[in-house]
Amino acid sequence: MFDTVLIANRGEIALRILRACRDLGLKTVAVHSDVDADLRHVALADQSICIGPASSSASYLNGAEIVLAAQLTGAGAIHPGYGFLSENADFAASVEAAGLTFIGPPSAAIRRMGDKIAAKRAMMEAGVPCVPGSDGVVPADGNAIRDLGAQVGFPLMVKAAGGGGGRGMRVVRNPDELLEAVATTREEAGRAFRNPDVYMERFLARPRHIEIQVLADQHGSAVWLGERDCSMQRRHQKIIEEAPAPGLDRGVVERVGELCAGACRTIGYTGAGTFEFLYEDGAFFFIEMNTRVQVEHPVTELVTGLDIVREQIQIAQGKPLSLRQADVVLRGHAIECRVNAEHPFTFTPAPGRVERWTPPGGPGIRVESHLYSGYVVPPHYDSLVAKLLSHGATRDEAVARMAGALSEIETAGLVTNVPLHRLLLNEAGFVAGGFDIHHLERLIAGGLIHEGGER
Amino acid sequence: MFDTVLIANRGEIALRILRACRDLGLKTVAVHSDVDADLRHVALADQSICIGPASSSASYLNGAEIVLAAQLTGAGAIHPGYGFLSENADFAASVEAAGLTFIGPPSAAIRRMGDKIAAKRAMMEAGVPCVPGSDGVVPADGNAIRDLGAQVGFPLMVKAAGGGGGRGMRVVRNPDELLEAVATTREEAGRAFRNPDVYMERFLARPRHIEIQVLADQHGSAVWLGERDCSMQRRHQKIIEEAPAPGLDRGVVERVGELCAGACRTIGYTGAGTFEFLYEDGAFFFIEMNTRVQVEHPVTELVTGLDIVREQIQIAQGKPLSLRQADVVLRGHAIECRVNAEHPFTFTPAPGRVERWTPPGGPGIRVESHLYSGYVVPPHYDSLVAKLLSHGATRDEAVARMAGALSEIETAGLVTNVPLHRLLLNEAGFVAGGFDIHHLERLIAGGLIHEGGER
Amino acid sequence: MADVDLEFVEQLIALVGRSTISELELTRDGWHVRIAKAAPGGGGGGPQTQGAMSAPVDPGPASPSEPTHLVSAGLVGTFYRAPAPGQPAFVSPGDVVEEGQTLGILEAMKTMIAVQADRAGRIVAIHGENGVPVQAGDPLFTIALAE
Amino acid sequence: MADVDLEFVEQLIALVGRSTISELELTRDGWHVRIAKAAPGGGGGGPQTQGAMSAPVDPGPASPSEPTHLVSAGLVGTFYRAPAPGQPAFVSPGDVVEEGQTLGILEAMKTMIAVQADRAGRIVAIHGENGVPVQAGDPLFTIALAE
Repeated sequence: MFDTVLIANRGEIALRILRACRDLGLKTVAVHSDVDADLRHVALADQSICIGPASSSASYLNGAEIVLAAQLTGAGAIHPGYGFLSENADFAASVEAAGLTFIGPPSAAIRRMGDKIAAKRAMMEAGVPCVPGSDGVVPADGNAIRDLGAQVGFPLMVKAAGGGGGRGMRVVRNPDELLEAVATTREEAGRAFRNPDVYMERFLARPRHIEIQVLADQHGSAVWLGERDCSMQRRHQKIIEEAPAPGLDRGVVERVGELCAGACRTIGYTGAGTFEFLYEDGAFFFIEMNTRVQVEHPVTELVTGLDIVREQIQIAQGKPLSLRQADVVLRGHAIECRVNAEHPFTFTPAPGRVERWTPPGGPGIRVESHLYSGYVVPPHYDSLVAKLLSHGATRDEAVARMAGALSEIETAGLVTNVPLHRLLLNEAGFVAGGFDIHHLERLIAGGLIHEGGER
Repeated sequence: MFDTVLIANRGEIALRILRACRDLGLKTVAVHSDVDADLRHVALADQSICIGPASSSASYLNGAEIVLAAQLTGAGAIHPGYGFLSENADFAASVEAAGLTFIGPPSAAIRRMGDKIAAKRAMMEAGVPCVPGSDGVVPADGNAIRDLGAQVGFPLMVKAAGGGGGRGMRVVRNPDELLEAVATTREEAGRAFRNPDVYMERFLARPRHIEIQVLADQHGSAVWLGERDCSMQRRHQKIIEEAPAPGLDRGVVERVGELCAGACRTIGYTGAGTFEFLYEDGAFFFIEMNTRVQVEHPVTELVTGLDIVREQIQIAQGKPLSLRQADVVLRGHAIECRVNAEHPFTFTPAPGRVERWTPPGGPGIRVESHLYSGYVVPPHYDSLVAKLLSHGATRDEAVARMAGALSEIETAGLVTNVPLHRLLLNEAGFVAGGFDIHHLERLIAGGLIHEGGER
Repeated sequence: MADVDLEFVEQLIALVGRSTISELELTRDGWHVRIAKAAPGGGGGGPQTQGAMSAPVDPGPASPSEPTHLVSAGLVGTFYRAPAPGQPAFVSPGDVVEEGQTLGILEAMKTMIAVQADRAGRIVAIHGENGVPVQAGDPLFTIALAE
Repeated sequence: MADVDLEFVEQLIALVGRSTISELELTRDGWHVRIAKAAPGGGGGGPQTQGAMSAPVDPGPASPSEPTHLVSAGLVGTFYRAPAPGQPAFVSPGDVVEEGQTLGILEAMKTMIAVQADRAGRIVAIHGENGVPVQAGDPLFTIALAE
């Protein structure tokens, strides 16, 4: 069994993984690009190694170099975090081929869930409710496409089999636009994902984004850890997440949760994973599975008291799950605000130096961040610089605590979206809870930002 | 009912009180000495006002000035925090007389519990187990003193009625020393506390310090929130606290807890309070009551999920307790390490500038601190600069998380006792749990610090 | 004066303070700032800070009397002259551009931001190489303004 | 010149004052400002920083040839010459002291720390007033060493 974990990521999630390894008594290796030598987890890791220049493709996406780094440093396992190579089946396979442990599901499961058509078919077989649609690849023939479109109904979405996370999709509002939309999406998908296959799904008008967190071990056990509501989004990017989802029928959530845990067993899934659903009018519709730890995993940790990254590592060590479904007890309510280094109202990226970083603290506040006073946020990577989390006995308490945390956080010198979060925490729709995934964009179109000003 | 709270304290507890007020939608007034204008809570408060020079006696102990500040700023209530005027019955009475709300018990309850002989008598009447002793003031007559000493048994302690918190006490090992010890303690007590009364108590050889947290409202309801083990002490100063206390018979704890809650009702106590006990051979012995919020209150918050400072404020608002005893459910284990600006091994104070403050974060970590990068810790006040708290499902998990937090905390430029905490978190007695109040001093005498070195 | 950002000047001063350079001059949208550091012992001047402010303002083929306008990088990032590898550049020297026309792309934090002409005119110089990192304020294009 | 904001210039001056730079020049819409900092050593000299190092080392009654030793404050705090208010001072000028003898008290963070003679000799000067704040390194006592 491995005693050293190579962290193949950067920023807050790299620090999060380091903390989980440390608590388990495992040693850590930080691999980093040349501009990332001053990252917090690099300073704290037992070993660190530079694997290339700033450009991700030459460093954090360079799988061969990362496997080599693991071999050089004696790391028996690689944790990919999220993004970068975390859902790259070829990388997972190369780690397996090198005789190392990939901390995540088997490469075959990543590959299957990465193909959105195959994933959907697997879910339908497992009885997980899906968005009604083409049930497979859209055919080449124009008439067949038109028939399928009429069957699915308009508006509908044309989606790339290789897409995901909001990329490679197009809304079609009436039959006349269908053929061209299919052709364009195919062409783009071929270029972007090297897979031109597309499928169709009914377009839901005002869905919420609800997802189910699962853990599955190598011994056939799987549990689900409640749901998260991630409906506060802009351009498919989540910005606030919470658990549990307000106003849901707990019986319905439980049935879907059990189906997700069951699906892990039928598809041979192991590790941590998330089943993403659209939710409308009391019904869940599967859209895709994320075969990795997610940015928003801590909200589930706060309400369950579990350490998901630790569980992930222990599953990879071959250990059985430390808990059964009956041990999963939700307590209170948790909220996460993603703090990005970007202009709060124009959304342009804003890398730069944080002269003084004073995170919030106090009861019910958790901070996940690699920032420190004097750290320079480089322009080469994702703009996420901190995750603020609040936990309270009730949603109101969690909201009040988050509003407090946002009022005291200090990121002097760095432009962040904290002012946007401050607006949202006081916005009537957010305070009420249960808004749909278009809520934020409607607010923006309605002048929220203009009113919020730039104080 | 008040809508503005004046915070009559400084440092981490002032920030803690500000956060609780903010979560309740109350406005805050920060009063501060002239060297404390840059304190974190002063920047965050709705109003701030300088009440005098650095010397505590001219600022934070100047009750008249503080009441005046409340009247000037329209604050309807005063929160005294801990230390300073928090257990000063005259101050509480002057707040009451000014028609303001003192966030704490009635001044009469403070006065009664401040007299350790009266407090002990009240506890005995309420059925709370006490250390066997003189059951009242030691008489003037030498023979009577000798008889009393023989009755209590040696070794015994002579303690000042006006003392507390480790001040005004003297161990007497044999009868020959008794008369002189009584005379000396009386003289010192008269000078220090303006009350020469002393009493005797049996001296316990290897007691643990266990305390019970209570909350009592103005409507006759009182609950106890579990216990804390504060046995890691040096010169009566607590340095690590935890909840629950390892290895105790839960039935015994529950009986004592119920007695404490009952005692609140019989003595007319309201607000938050702590009954301090020595614990030896399975038995509890009351030593004193703290009639205020304590430094270590957050460990109880972590295991109960409650906000004690908020409850305190709501009780002062006249609200009934938000919970019954059956709602108090302990979950997991919590530890607090007090980070002091002092040399970790010589214990000399070390005020100064913290060039960079990077608090730890991640799952199960809570930080209570007023530090920020560039803050100058002044030499005039207590050396406590941060409280690190960890929470885990088990004590082992809480210990592992605290050890991790201590390994990553950064206080560049400032000398703190973090290195001592790092040693202690790995020390066999601490890891096992259940050590007595002399444990740390035995470790120091045994060369712990010498071995720990100064790296 | 209102649009000179004091915070920006402060950051620049901090930058100079941290660096080994002795002097920094910056021209941006009609304002100009020069920051000089105390000469300890008076001389030498260490190596330039990497990347920052290194691209000289190339006067290009504008005739001496022609008024010009500088389009600078609005933020730190990677500068691209074409929408994708292998595709033609958005503009080349000599091209006449309209106000609002896209001249290039800045990539920062996985986001593509169009660099647009804020004045109409003729491109007389392109200061940034394709694919190179640029700092906020670095000159990218010089436009000779139409009279 | 009408739009030159005096407050803005004042802020710039403050900015230069706080920074390590020696000079700042700013040009905007036809006006220009240059702010230069006085060279240190070149006269002027502002007020001393408050509190610190203010007690002069009084040579006291030591004879010119006598070797002396300085006892300084080990940390920042409040200096007391007596164990409690109203009590006599630990030592006075002229007193002969032994190594290890308590000369005074420093109070810092609610802790009383004894100031001890680290050499034997005769007190020739006491530099700190009773009850005044002192900085680490401030001189407290001068001891004329026994030959």
